[in-house]
Amino acid sequence: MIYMDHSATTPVDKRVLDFMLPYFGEKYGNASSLHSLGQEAKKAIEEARVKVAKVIHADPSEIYFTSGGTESNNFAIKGVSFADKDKGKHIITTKIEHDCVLNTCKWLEKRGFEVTYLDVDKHGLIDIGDLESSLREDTILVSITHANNEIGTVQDMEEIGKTVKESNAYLHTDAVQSVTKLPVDVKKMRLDMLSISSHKIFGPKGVGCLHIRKGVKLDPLAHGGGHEGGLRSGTENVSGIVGFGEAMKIGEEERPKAMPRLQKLRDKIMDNVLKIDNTWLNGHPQKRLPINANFSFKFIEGESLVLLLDAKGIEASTGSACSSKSLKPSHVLLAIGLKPEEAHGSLRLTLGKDNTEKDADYLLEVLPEVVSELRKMSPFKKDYGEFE
Amino acid sequence: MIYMDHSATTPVDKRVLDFMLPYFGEKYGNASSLHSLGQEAKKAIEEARVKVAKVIHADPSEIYFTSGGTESNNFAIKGVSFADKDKGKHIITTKIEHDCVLNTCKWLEKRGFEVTYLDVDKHGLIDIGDLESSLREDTILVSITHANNEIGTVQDMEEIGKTVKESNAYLHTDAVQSVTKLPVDVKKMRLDMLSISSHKIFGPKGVGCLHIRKGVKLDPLAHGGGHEGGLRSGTENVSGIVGFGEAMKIGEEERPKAMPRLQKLRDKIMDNVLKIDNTWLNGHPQKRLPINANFSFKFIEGESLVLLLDAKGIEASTGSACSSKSLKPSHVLLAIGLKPEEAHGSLRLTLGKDNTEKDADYLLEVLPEVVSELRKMSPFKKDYGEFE
Amino acid sequence: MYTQKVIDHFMNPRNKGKPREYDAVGKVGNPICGDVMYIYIKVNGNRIENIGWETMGCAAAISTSSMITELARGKTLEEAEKITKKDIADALDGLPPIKMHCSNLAADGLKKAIENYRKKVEK
Amino acid sequence: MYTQKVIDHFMNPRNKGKPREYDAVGKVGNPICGDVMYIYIKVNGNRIENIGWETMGCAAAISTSSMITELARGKTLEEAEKITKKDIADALDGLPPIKMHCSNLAADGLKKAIENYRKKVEK
Ligand SMILES: Cc1ncc(COP(=O)(O)O)c(C=O)c1O
Ligand SMILES: Cc1ncc(COP(=O)(O)O)c(C=O)c1O
Repeated sequence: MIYMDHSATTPVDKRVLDFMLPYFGEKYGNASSLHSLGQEAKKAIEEARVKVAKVIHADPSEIYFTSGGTESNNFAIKGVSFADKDKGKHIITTKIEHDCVLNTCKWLEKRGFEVTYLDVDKHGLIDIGDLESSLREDTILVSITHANNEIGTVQDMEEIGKTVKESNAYLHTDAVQSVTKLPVDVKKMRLDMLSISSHKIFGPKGVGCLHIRKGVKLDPLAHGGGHEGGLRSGTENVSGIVGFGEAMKIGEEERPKAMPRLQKLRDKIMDNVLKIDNTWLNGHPQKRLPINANFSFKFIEGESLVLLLDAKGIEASTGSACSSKSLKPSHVLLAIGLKPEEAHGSLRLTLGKDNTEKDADYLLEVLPEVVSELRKMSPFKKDYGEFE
Repeated sequence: MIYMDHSATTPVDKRVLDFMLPYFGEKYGNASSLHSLGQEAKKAIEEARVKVAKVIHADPSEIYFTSGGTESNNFAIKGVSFADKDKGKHIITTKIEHDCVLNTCKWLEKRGFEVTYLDVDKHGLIDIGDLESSLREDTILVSITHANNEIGTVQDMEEIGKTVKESNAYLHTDAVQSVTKLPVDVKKMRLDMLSISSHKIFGPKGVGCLHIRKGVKLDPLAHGGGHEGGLRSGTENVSGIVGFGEAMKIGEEERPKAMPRLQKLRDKIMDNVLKIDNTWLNGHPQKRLPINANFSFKFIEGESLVLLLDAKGIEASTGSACSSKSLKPSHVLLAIGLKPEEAHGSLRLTLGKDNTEKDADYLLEVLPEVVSELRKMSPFKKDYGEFE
Repeated sequence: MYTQKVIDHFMNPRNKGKPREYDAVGKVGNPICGDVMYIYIKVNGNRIENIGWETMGCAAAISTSSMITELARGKTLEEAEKITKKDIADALDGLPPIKMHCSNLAADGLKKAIENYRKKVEK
Repeated sequence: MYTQKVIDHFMNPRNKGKPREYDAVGKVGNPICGDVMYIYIKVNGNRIENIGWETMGCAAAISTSSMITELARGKTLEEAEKITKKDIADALDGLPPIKMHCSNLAADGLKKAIENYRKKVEK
């Protein structure tokens, strides 16, 4: 099997799993317990906190472990909104955020908040001037994803940070896709909050963190026993947290070697896939995640494409409506200007450290055949105009 | 090491861990992915859902996986409050709930909700008449823990269910401590919602569920990609969920044999520890978790007791202020009428399937010595009155 | 998600493509929704002698296209007309509920083709 | 949580118990808070000749009780009086911040004992 869906999730690295294993049946203490088993668990958590903090140039005390990227984003946005509602009720985000940001914002809109959804250009980039002019006295939060999960476009976070710092608003970024793939520095980016998810970086599922800069005030999403400095209660997922910490450490250590190799592989895939007629690249040609390629193939539908590739042993994903729980095509592809019929025919390939040259060659052999096969079945050969 | 702190957390059962292992590095798909790796993960989750549902006599579609007991309780209480705020703003709970219920309620109080905290008697039982007279037209939710985590007292949930069903309010129970220790039946108890946590039943940490009866309306706590029927978004913690499911299955299968044995062991401990002078049992003498014993030893402090026991290889817990993040003695012990100075000297022993007769004997040898040693150091020998 | 039968018809679709000869076509669906189906029929007397299709869509759309050719071939127009979404889904051992609504277009396509055929013949 | 030194003094407390002979006692803390400490001193001339304690409290309370006996024994009253919470914590290689406030009572206890001793002598 050739797995090219690393932005959906990743396998747990063997070294990470080995690191986690003792924390299931042996070092199983509750980190709140006074006894030695509990204190051992606590120590392990604090070590993981140090590892995570180091990668993003934060202080360990600024790392709050959560159950993953979705919780971290909900926590950041709702947390600030609940805490700061008297300071203002305006939030700025973009049209290409992950559903967990967008649906959180929509929920807050129903509860009296006002949200500005910034447009993006055809490559998926926001306009800094646009951001600047959207900032208001009562803007409490700006939340912008560092690297988009579908089209891989990378925003200029330092520029965004500079702009937001001139206002009263907090700045949050969803770095779920970028961390360990790109340099991420909460200080250079002037971030107040940053979300990470473990299962996207060869760590276990069900764990992640929110970085919260010292001094930032937000309400907890999970109230309770006062874990994580009172900001995120719930018995700590010790095995998950230590695995996450180790995955961060390994991912960042290997980034300088892994990413250039994967980018070369990705470029080779990009160059060759784009030779297929009626095909184009989605997202920015340069400012994109080194592991991401996203194509649109006219006249075919993405679910079929993904399933036929799967049958040939290649795992990938699509922005097609059929692939989503909402039955709507990807809001990201629509935001960069694709027509719905074009959005249905998209394919996302996201590479990871196990992908080889041979994998790329096999993909490049299979993909054109599969696209051609589906196009032969399609009623459309030239454009969608023939339809009555 | 003799672990007698199973209400804090449990080791992951070897069989559960074996069941989980393939889901880290091999069957690592994202359950939302179309390809076969994703569908395999999805199937595994649905199988776990069936296992969990069966234990509590619910329909699998009524099980929503979460990150644990704390999240489930927050989700239930905030979810109903956010969804039903126009129907009413009154919530009923008890004075002996877990912090994650109490602190959620306190947070809601700051946001315009009104909360009644029911008293309990000296054994920790609520009064049904009290509950009945607290129910109002605008009561939207009653949340009462099935078995208390500190003193082990078990409420009569069927009676509570009958009472609440005569009102408009939803009924939620925190069954984190009772499930797999006592029979739990959402139908007989007429529950609308029920919380479970995996790490209390020999499953992994960082996973649990909220049962939500079909037809009950609540807002999500985690908005996003629409996982778990749109009620709990976030990439599913597949390894955690399958482990949780298997732990539920094993726990319930073994309950009929395990619990009578542990209860006998617990009774032996209880009978013998109570021979120590100036010592008493906290919680109900009969209506209590079969695995729970909770004692108060006058004139000594619990943290010291736990640490000295730890040094002798026995892991236990206390309701002492020193053991808590809030530096206040257990609100549960205060609610059953203990004076603060008495609450500081409490010890909770909670048994699990690996505890043997030999463990109990060793405890019964060590504990009186340790208590006596600490009392020798204490300025108090008779009562606290000597203090000026 | 999909039954074995759906996967089989998706992976090995029967009678795919526009037949060289046909009497009428039924076009259903909408590219904006991601599913479009053209059902082609060749009628002999009152019977569907040949049937083919062109479909852009998900596995459900493709497998239902394939399945209807098996259900309709050789049937009289009256018989063929009576084939329902449910018949097709049943023949495939079921479809995910969500796909019943949006991708199970073949019965409509066939009805439209028969309708068009009748219109043409009446002229 | 606790340093090795704290654990050592907690597990093997020095000079515990009420001495057979003593000149004054300092009682500090509050059973309601869970920590009570009695510091007993025997004074010879101006020096603390013997010191003992009785403590109900957590490991921090017990280990600081134990430590102060090592710090104060043999010192003059004036020297002993100057021992601070911080001195005790430092001698134990540190205490968890939370315990600095609530359980580190030994310096206060000793001061109170000295005060009581002086009052008694003055009479
Ligand atoms: C950009 C982005 N944000 C947030 C998430 C949600 O993270 P998680 O799956 O850990 O809930 C994802 C992945 O699903 C993502 O790609
Ligand atoms: C009764 C009760 N409810 C809720 C919880 C919280 O569950 P979790 O530790 O999974 O967050 C616990 C345990 O800590 C508990 O004992």
